[in-house]
Amino acid sequence: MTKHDQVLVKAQNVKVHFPIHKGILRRQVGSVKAVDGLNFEIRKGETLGLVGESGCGKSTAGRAMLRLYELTEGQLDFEGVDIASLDPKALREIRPRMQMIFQDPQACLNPRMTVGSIIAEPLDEHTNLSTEEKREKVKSLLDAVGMNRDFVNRYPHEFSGGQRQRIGIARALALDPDFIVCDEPIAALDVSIQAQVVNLLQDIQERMGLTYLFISHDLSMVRHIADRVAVMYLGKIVELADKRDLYKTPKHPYTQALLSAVPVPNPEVEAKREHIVLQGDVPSPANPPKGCNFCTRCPVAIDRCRVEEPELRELNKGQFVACHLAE
Amino acid sequence: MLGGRAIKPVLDVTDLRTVFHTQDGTVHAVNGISFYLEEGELLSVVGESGSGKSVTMMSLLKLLPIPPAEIVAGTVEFDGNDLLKLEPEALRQVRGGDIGFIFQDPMTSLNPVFKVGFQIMEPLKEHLGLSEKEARKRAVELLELVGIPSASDRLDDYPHQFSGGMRQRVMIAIALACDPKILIADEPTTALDVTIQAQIIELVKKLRQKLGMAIVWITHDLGVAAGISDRIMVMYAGFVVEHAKVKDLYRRPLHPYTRALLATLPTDDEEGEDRLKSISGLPPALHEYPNSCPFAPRCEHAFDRCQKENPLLMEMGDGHQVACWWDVEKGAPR
Amino acid sequence: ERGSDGNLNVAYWQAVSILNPYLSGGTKDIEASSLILDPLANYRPDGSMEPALATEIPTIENGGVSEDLTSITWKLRDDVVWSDGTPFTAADVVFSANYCLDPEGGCNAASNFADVESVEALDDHTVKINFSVAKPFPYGPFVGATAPVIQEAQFKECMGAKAPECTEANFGPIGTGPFVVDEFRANDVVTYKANENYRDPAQPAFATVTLKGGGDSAATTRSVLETGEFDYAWNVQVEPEVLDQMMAAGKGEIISAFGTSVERLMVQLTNPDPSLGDKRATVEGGPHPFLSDINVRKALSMAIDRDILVEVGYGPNGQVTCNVLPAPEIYASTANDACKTQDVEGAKALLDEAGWLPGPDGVREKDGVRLSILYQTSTNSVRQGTQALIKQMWQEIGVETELRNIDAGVFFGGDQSSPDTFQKFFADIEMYTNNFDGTDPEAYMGNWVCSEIPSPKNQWIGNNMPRFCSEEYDALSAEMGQTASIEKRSALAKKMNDMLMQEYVIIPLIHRGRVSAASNTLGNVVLNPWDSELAFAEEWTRVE
Amino acid sequence: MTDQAATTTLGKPQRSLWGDVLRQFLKHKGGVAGLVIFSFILFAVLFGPYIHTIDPQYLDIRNKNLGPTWKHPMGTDNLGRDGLAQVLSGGRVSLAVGIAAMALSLLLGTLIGILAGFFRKLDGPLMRTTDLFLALPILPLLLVIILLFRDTLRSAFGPEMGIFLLIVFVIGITSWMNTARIVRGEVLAVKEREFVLAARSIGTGSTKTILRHIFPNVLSPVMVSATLGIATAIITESALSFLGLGFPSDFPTWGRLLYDGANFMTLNPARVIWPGLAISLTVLSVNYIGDGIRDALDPRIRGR
Amino acid sequence: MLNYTLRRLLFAIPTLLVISFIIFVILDLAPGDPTGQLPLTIPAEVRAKIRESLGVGEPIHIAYFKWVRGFFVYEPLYWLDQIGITIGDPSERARIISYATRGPVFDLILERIPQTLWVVGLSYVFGILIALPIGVISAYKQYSWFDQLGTFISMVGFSVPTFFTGLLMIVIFSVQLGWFPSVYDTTLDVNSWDTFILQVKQMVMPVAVLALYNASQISRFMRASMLDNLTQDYVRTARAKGMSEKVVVLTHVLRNSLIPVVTVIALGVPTIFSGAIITEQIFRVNGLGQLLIIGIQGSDFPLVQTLTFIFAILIVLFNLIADVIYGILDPRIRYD
Ligand SMILES: Nc1ncnc2c1ncn2[C@@H]1O[C@H](COP(=O)(O)OP(=O)(O)OP(=O)(O)O)[C@@H](O)[C@H]1O
Ligand SMILES: Nc1ncnc2c1ncn2[C@@H]1O[C@H](COP(=O)(O)OP(=O)(O)OP(=O)(O)O)[C@@H](O)[C@H]1O
Ligand SMILES: [Mg+2]
Ligand SMILES: [Mg+2]
Repeated sequence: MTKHDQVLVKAQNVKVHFPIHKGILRRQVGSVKAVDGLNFEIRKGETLGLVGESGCGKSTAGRAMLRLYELTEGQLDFEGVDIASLDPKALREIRPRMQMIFQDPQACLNPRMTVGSIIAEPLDEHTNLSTEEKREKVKSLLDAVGMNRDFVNRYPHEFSGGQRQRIGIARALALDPDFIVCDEPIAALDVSIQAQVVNLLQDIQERMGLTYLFISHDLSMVRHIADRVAVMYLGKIVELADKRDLYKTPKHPYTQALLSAVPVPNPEVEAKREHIVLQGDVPSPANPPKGCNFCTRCPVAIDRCRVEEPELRELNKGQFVACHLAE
Repeated sequence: MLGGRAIKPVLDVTDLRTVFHTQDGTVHAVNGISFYLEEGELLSVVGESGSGKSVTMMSLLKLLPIPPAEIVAGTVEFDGNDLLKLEPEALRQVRGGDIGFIFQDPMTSLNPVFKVGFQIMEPLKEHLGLSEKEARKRAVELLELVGIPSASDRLDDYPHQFSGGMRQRVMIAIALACDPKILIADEPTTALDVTIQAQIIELVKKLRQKLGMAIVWITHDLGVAAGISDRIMVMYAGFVVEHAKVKDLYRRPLHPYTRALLATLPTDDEEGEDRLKSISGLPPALHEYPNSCPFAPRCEHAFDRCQKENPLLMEMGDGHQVACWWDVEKGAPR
Repeated sequence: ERGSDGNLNVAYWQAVSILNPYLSGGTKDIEASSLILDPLANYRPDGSMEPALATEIPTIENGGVSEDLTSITWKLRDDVVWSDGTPFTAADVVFSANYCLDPEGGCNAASNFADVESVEALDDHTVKINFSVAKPFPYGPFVGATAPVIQEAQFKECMGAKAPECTEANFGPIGTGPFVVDEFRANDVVTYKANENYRDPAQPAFATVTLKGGGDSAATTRSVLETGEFDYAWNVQVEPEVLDQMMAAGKGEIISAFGTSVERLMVQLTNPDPSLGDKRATVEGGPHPFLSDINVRKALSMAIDRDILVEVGYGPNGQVTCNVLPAPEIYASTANDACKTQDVEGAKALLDEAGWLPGPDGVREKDGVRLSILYQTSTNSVRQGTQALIKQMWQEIGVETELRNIDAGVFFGGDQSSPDTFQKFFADIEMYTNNFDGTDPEAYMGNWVCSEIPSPKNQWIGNNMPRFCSEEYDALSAEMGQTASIEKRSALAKKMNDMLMQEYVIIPLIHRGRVSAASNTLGNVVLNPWDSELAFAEEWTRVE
Repeated sequence: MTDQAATTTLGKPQRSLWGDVLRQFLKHKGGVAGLVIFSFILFAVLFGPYIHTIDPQYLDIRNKNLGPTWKHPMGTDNLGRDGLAQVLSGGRVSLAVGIAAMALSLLLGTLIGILAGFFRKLDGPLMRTTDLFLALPILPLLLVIILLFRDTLRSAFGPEMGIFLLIVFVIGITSWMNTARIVRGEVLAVKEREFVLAARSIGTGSTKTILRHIFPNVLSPVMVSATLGIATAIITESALSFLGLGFPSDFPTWGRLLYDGANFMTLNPARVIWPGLAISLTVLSVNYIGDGIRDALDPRIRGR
Repeated sequence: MLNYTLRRLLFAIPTLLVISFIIFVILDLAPGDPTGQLPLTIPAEVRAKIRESLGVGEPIHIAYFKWVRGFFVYEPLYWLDQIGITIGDPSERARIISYATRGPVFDLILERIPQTLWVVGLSYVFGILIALPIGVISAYKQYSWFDQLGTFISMVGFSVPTFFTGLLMIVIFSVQLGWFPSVYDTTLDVNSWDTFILQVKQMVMPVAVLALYNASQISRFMRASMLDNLTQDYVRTARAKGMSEKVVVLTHVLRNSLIPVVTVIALGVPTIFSGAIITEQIFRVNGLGQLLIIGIQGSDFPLVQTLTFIFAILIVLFNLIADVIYGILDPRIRYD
């Protein structure tokens, strides 16, 4: 693990709350606590997986990492610079170093721009390259993501999902970033294509020494690509560990349930597996339960869980859990 | 077709072909598909997006927009009738009455402006002729059946007040409303979270035991299919390329496509290889009826026969059928 | 017999907004109220006066008008009662005069009462009106529908500033006329019923009247001539061929009569150049660059074929005229009749002679001044037709014309802030119709004295649109004010008319008839150009 | 199959967005029919006067109210003006006014709609402004505008051009509100699409985001407004002439011809039929063109 | 929802005040003069007197203040009076008086409401009733001959001005056939079958002309909205439940499609009161539109100001109503 020693991104108590206004005077009466106090670090060159159910705040967290949302609270160091408090100009300077890949390859590409201009947009914004140089750069980026150079003049709708996702990746790579937030980059793709994209992401990471925050709800894919995995539930990290530890010895009951819910493509195994089926739905982040966020669905919850909020504590080396019961 | 069919199937589809007439020409979405469904069994249909899974199932009940769709050939035998030749009125009785349908996207498949209760009660009143009160009672039962707490209160809620998982349960409740003989579930869990997906799968398993209906389960998740099905049918480009009992298929996949699909999945012991196996290339555009193997361009085993002749399903024993000229087990053409 | 002929349907394309003529000078309002209110005397369709509430017309001969022309004494009928049954007396007449004379009331008929010093009731049925100056024509007050008698009892509380607030009285005056208001919807419709107390027991023949307003002239005409829904349509302004076609339906007739209305061109003698700023179109701004040349003005008049204007726009309801004062007969000059024939060649020769020579584009010019005219009038399809015709006629003699039409409300509105009023006359030529009330032209001819020139100094108030100023003319006008004899007055009027004509500061085009449409089933209808068209509606009958 | 697919796509000549739009448009039967008719009308009013050379303002009193003859295929009016010449030259004005006023109204509507939709802070004020404009009394407003600007424009651009600008301005400024409402709604939706977020993550500024990402994606509803806008502008112009606020009275436009001819409807039907037909055909063809363009611009349809 | 409505109403007040002031300024700037309609024979001095007695030419802030006081204080008090609640001294009240009629503007307006509602309102209702089925069928059978014809007719209906269609109708049905009167009788009192028939007869033509115009617009919206919804997933669900086509289209799709259309319809309601000027003129319906046009032509400043401001209130109000209806019809929308 020597290659992953330097910390690139460090989140300290990051909170993103979306205000809820009500009443005749639209006074703020509460907030959606989409992300409610994240603490973690991402080391240079590693891939941190971020998993959790829909609506638990993964995308919000990812976007907050790039300060696409203003933080309600907390500090976000990128190579020691707190980007949460940067002014717009300085922020713009630093933007090229951190990029994002989106979930829906259809929606994240402007349907009325050619592939060439989509990929060139970051270059337009941040470099003074000549048209010729830009074209060259775009072509080399297309090469890098394994697409035909002749596609520059085509439109997104003329491509398959996987190809579109490659275009999105090429755009993210255009400015040679250090850090990429991948917000469910394969969720919208077909099984047969997912592998292509994941492989591509890994290739690029190796070639360019990138750091990924890989958001996904596909636990098996995260296991494949990530070095460490964070499990989120209702705006909070409930468990953060090296992937081996996490998959082998999940400590948090939620992680356990999550893992057991993943179907295994093997009828024999599947028939014998014990599933922990959680009851009910994720509570609304606008109105989280008292105590532990997971207490409403937790199969092993005790009274303490309903009163006291568990801290994220380091259980074993590198394995952090937020549960009173974990040991 | 399949050897050793003991009981008469509830549903028997032969040589179903469906095309779409579009501005850019005809799309051959379903190209001669035959399958059957026996009482109480669960048939999974897997295949990547666009392989014709949904169109096949919707063709059965003519739920496709006609035009542009056209069912050009085939018979769908159900209850002694050919559904494709049924009068619209009679077909309506089958829809929702004898065959229930669950669709992929619970977010959009419920009508946003009607109360959930109304939407559940609609088929009850239509097919079973229940009165408002009876229908309401039954609707409560159904919601309880699919595990929605305080069901009677929630009847008067609108779909948007439900979470995705709950909406999908409502969809299931609607499909089950009239005690159908067959339930067709078109990717019912794809849009849901794993934990919710587990809930739904659990629910379906339970219902199957309780109600004993035959189920067609469309999915592209081989894991899900492995857990619940009796038989699996793999589709590619509007064809059935492989068909087998579930254990058979996972133990001994015979079609290169099935094998490739299984190989793309990340394995438990990821220590093994660093990269996933992937299927290169794209599924074919279905602009003409193929007279070569549609998988040939992406197939590592393709040889000249594959370019010339489209393989038909071949029986490999014990109901295991495959449509391929290459024998993967022997590593030689058949 | 009273009330035997059922309902009379009358269509006015301008809707009636008030039934008190003193508060609205609008013709439609005055005529609508003339069914209810009577003056002391009316003008008959032939221009003669007929006593209404008076027993006779006072003259110098019968002693009703004083020798020094400063007072007139009316004898009132003693058998008249108001429609509410109370008797009509001299006090009502005195009240009516005071009502209008009240400076805060904003009386529209104030000009009828011009120079009235006092009005006194000599007894219950005699009224004397005293003037501050000699009035050769003392029939302004209480003659004609503009100045009728209103009931003191009803309007007592409505003097001066309070006048507008008496909505009930203004919307339903009690009168001595043949009808009383049944229902009044302002700007829409008035329904009347016969006045039970009308002085002639046999009149009116109609039991009820409906006076509907709105639509346009063609539509109201159609409803009489083609669909027969109405019996009478006021003020027909429709192209002759359309009218002919409507009449072909055989349901009604066009009736017309010639009053004093003349459609004329006013010639701008001062300079309307916008660059002059405040001095624009004033005497101070200097003379007009080319219209100050009488040859140009004359040529413009000569170039016009008035016959065609009549034929295209007016048909039988217009006559070519060469006078701004075409009627009554005794005032009509014949000195200018040459204008009746178009003389293009003569006009061209005149311009050539005066040094206005055709430029490269055919437009005449002299010393860099082009004969390019801005010609404005109010919006009205017949006027726009006339404009187009005249434009082409002028084009033939090498004069270029730009047409402009302005919303009538703005054009005639006299709003200080608008550049488009006919008084400001920020154009070279403007066209409109004017006439005078009654039969006496004194005030009318007084419009063109120097002091009537509109300018910023008098807030653009004044009627001398051409900005014509001649001492001689002013003297004639003053003389007329002192002359009583009809012959002498007529000679003076003709002389003034001829002066204006020969200076070509006013170019008369058409003597316009008043035109209305009457159903074939309506009897005894004669168009009255001198008074309200409905002034004698009590005589109308239904015929089969 | 991949190779096959690749070669077919590569074999095709390079395409551009507009090329695609055109290709798709040409497949839309109604759109093409509309385009043909509209081009015909445009062609006729542009070049017709060179073929049919009678001066539309020439009064031939001796030949008034004629029915169709060889010399006057559409007859003459009550002042003897040639019907065909008037319809042709009226068409120039009506179409110019229609197109220019529509363009102005679209410009305003789109601008305000985009600003209101994109910047939350501006939303309230701009939408209230829209309410204000909806509530303004058009007629008095017109009178004021004409009062204030007519002479200036007349001296700057000459009488006809001046009035033209004025009318275009007036129609434009009083008809943008619907477009603004529609565009705003659309922008609110587009703004939430991920590609806008993507642009933000790149660091694209607001102006560029609007120009590059928002505007092209609200083009379809704008096109629909445009087609309706031409029609309304042509009709509004006729209402203005009718109120005496439009062009000089001897200056034909379709609306004015129709209005002036209305009373002569039974006497000389040609006077209403032709201008009426011209307006209707224009509106109809523009509408179908609009349908075609909308479909062609829609990537969902085009993508299939 | 209630909160939302209240908040919007609260914001509407300053908006409306600003609107009223701007209208006031515009009218003040507008050329024209209430004495413009008087015959030319009335001398200028008399005109000046009349103007003075009307209060024309007062400084704008005073005039505005008087109007605002009249509109917001005296008029409401007067109407309260009429229903028997007297506050303050009734004789003190300066109601808003029209220049032309010298009568209270509100009385004039009130007199016009019946015919406006009867003719213009009914034509709107008919327009909607015609438009909805046409829109539904056109969309359900997209590109069928019915759809093509519907498109064609609605475009023609939209593009031919009402002054033309109105006149054409009069020429055919009043002049040639004599079926219907060309003039609307506002005094007709419907109290028997015969008068009812008369009323219907006189309404036929104006209502038809306006309904055609309204229907052509609304049917386009309806069609577009139906097309959007017909391809939605829930339609398939309804069919899969075995619902008949009638139920699918007329219950499931229609209800959803109506949501945007209803708001469009609500937004169109204010135009009922102001929008039919030309048609009113042609058939002499003399409703609010005609009142406005007369007011403008006669420079009847208080009348125009009051009427336009009432229209402005309606516009703002119906904008709000449209939004609220949207919220009510669409359970997904929750304003708060
Ligand atoms: N702009 C916003 N305003 C208000 N609430 C928001 C906003 N964006 C997200 N939320 C809320 O914050 C919570 C977290 O949303 P987020 O999109 O981060 O979830 P997620 O984990 O990415 O879910 P998914 O897997 O569905 O993408 C959700 O409840 C969501 O409704
Ligand atoms: N309305 C339509 N018009 C034209 N082609 C269609 C239409 N609906 C489906 N198709 C085509 O039919 C083929 C089969 O589609 P189908 O929806 O059955 O795929 P699927 O296997 O269900 O995929 P998914 O997993 O994405 O649901 C696809 O190629 C698709 O493009
Ligand atoms: Mg997300
Ligand atoms: Mg599908």
